[in-house]
Amino acid sequence: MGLKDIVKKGAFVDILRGMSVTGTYFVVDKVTVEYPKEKIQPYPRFRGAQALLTYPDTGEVKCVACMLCATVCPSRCIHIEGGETSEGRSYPVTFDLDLAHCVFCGLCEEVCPVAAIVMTREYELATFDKNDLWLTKEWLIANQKNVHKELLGRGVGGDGER
Amino acid sequence: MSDPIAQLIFLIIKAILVPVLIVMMVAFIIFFERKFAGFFQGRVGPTYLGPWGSFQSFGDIFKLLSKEDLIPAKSDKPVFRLAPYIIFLPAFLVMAVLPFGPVGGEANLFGYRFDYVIANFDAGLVLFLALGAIAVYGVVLAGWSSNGNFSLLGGLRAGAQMISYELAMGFSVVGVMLMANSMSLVDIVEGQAGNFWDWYFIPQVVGGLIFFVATLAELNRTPFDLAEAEQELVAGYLTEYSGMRWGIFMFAEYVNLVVISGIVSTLYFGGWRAPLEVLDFIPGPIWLFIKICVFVFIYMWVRWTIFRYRYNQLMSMGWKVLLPLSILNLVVTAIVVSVAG
Amino acid sequence: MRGGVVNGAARLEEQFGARLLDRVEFRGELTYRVASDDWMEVLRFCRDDPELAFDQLDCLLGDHLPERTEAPFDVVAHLVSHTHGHRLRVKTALKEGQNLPTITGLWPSAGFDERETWEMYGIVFAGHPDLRRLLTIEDFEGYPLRKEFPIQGTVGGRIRTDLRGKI
Amino acid sequence: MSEARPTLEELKRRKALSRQRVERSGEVMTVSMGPQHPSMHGVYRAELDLDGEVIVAVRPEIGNLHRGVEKLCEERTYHQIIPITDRLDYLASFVMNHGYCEAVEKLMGVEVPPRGRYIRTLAAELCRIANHIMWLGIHIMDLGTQTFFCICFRDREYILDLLEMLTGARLTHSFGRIGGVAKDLPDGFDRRCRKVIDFLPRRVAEYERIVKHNRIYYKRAKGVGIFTSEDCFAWRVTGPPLRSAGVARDLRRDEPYAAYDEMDFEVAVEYNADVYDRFLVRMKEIRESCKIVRQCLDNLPDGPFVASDAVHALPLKKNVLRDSAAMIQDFYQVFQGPLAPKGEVYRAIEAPKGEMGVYIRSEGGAHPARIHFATPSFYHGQAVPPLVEGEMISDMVAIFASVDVVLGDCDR
Repeated sequence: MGLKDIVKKGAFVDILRGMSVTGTYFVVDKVTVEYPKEKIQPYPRFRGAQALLTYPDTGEVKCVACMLCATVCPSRCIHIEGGETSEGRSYPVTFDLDLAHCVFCGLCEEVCPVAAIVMTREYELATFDKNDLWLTKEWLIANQKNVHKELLGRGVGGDGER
Repeated sequence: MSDPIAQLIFLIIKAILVPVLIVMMVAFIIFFERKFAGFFQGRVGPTYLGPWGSFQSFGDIFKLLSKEDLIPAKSDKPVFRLAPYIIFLPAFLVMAVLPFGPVGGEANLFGYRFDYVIANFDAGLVLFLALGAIAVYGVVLAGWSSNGNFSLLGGLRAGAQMISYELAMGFSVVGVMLMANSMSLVDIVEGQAGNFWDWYFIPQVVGGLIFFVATLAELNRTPFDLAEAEQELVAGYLTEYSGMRWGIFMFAEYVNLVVISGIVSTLYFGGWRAPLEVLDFIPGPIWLFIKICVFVFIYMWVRWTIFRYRYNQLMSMGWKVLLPLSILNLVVTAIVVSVAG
Repeated sequence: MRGGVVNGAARLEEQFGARLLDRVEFRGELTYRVASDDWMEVLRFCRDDPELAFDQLDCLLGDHLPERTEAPFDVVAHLVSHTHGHRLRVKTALKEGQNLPTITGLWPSAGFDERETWEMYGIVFAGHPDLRRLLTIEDFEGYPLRKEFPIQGTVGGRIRTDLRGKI
Repeated sequence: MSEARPTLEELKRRKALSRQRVERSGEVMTVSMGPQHPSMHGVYRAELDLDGEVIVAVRPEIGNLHRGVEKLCEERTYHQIIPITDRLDYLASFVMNHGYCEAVEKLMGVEVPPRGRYIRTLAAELCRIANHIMWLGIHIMDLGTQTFFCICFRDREYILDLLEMLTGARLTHSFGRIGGVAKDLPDGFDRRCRKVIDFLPRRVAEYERIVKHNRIYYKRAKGVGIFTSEDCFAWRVTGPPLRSAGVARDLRRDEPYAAYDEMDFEVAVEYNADVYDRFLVRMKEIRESCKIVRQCLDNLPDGPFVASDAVHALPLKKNVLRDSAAMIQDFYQVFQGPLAPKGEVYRAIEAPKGEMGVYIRSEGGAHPARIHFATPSFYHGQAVPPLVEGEMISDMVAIFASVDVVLGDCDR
């Protein structure tokens, strides 16, 4: 322990150096985002609650009830009952998504051949009642308003590059 | 009105005014501690209650009042209830000897002499040390009576820590007594009259540093907050306390903080004296208030930066480093004072 | 020094010869199958022989092959050597209820592995210092990783698919 | 001031020295540092027999976070297992995807295109940096002050932003795919990533300014929790604790995978095998990871980022919407799943906490017949008794943090 160390130790140099760091944080501007007042915009690839896209003109759902998303879902939370319209086009009569089991992995969006189901930027999903987590087809269609902005510009619900 | 009755009235006024003032200060210091803790860590701290969150401490108090006050079945109930008050009272009593303005001067209020100290006790410093020792009982009894593993460990640790650091504190304070050759705080402040280079901090640098470190241990603040080390002992001696009873412990800790910063500024930084002669027109209590705030800020700054010592390191530092140093400082001061006359 | 096929394999074969029942090379990995009573001896040799020097047991796990009726259970050990940087897999087949000597003597890291294998498959490791349930609750009955154990589990907690949407 | 490298006997002597520092009163008190303990990372329970302040015996108890991952995986196709592997070591979930995908690709013999390997290396190193910064915040908070917790979490925020931009999620990335990665680098990622990577070494310098020469950290960490290389081999303690014991064992260099063989980085090695050196090793690793990420960005090859092998990999969404061959592959992959040959494979990678090995045995179907994750925290949790016995209770907190056990990893 040379003399230099004794002097440094005596003068609390290392402790003062640590305090200088917290001192600078004291004056530097703060990083807190006060959540309910200020919100952060998620990135375009953020995987929030799902949404069912509809054709803008006819308002029909793009989904053709091919059951791909229901089979690929690792936690089996998509339940679809298919049906046929008058002119023979198949569509989902009911499309239920059990958000209580969903792990937000995005596989359903990735495998959908017609880009009907898309992960939106909706992350405020807290509810008091577990039944609200049982998303019905209407809720999913209404959730289109939260679809990522960057996505809308590319016509058919995103071309997979997203 | 003859002199003794006036003094009695003044005494009653002071005895009510000073504690109320200290309690108000403590309420805001609790808020400032949370706010400054946030600033030190680069975040904002409480902001919802009141402007910039300033009513946060009142929110805390109401929350604690509404919380259920559990008393563990197997605990030693009378002692369990008594412990918080044993810590709470000594902190308040020390205020009696703390001078916050000129004492024994000419008649300056309604024609009677108004002393700016509640009790001009000529052994004030010894009273401070004695009351510090009583606080140890509160902590040890709290830990012992909660009858739990963690609280027992916390209580014993706190007891051993406070006792070993009181020694170092006692010796370092004697240096100041020698400089002012009196044990009364009023005379110590008199001895430091003049500008800031007359203060005792300059000659007593080693003694002052030791005293500051020892008060950190006395207050159970961060480098030595082993008693309620939440990382290891869940909450040390405070584990079983809840509701307002826990609140009294916290309140006592902060009253202690204010009072000890008052003592530090009185002993080493010239109490209510202004740093420069020319600034004397600002009244005494204001200076003392400013110095207390500066020291409270330094205590908080230390708390949010430095880690915690391990138990045996703490003890070895107390006995093997601080004690010999303070005795050495005492001997040197004694020689200098006796030679310089 | 890639983790490839062990160059000391010849050393192992020359030492044990016929007692190595099976040698498989797949995707650059070497697997030996030994009888359950040679298990301790082979592993001790792998660890102590300077040329093999397998000083770390990467993992030890159990397996259940119901279609192999005569010895439905497997215990697999993966060894790795820090000095030579090569890897080896040693397997052994066990009948129902047959136990295996513990190798916590050779590598203490096998303690948790053996407890987990016992808990999941029911393979008892003789001489294990503390053979209790590790990952499941103390009073869990049955061996969950066996193929016939239902995925929903036997003790309550059945996923009530009938109640979905109507809670 | 790196004094001569201590030999094994020297380390053992120091370890024995630190054991009888305090006299024993002999009468033991049992304390449970239980699942709800503030400094037991997650739900790890250790029953301690205390003799005063000194720990006499430790009985660890894990399994509170056991989700039966291996049983779940046997029910799912190789694509559906990827979101499950996220939840193993949730502080570096892409590294878990990456380890699993490497094992599956070795089993199926799938070749990952260069761009895919580079993006995997980049994302894995970002996860490593985030994990080490998080470790530092928790480790210093255990020693006493919360300030560090906030500072480290704020710096980790920059990395989580990058990962959210790249993979779509902050913690559970699900970004690995068989044959490569899920998506290409988004535009603007390159510039942001470089800014963060240039900014981080300055942050590490600041951490070291506070911690490295701090006398209290010296006392709390030097010579505490010594675990020699022999003990590490016996108890399968790998990663930073092993490298702090003088063994330069790093699977990224010894058994290179992804694009690590094209990266030049040194393996951080220290020789005193104590808590202090584990801190030094991890800080060096953050700097090395920043270097690797920068190299990945500099010479990122272009081309496909995922294998276009129809039998094993999911098709690109872009093609599925346009040509029917990809759509058929899409239906085939989802309903049938990728077919693996009959055989068994074991692949070990260098996770931030240690070596994670994935064993897969397949009977030729789309489901693994048996899958086993040999995760580092499982063995580090088991090695706590030899590490901590004889030390003091406040050291247990420091040592337990230095070995970096996370319960998702440990209980599977």
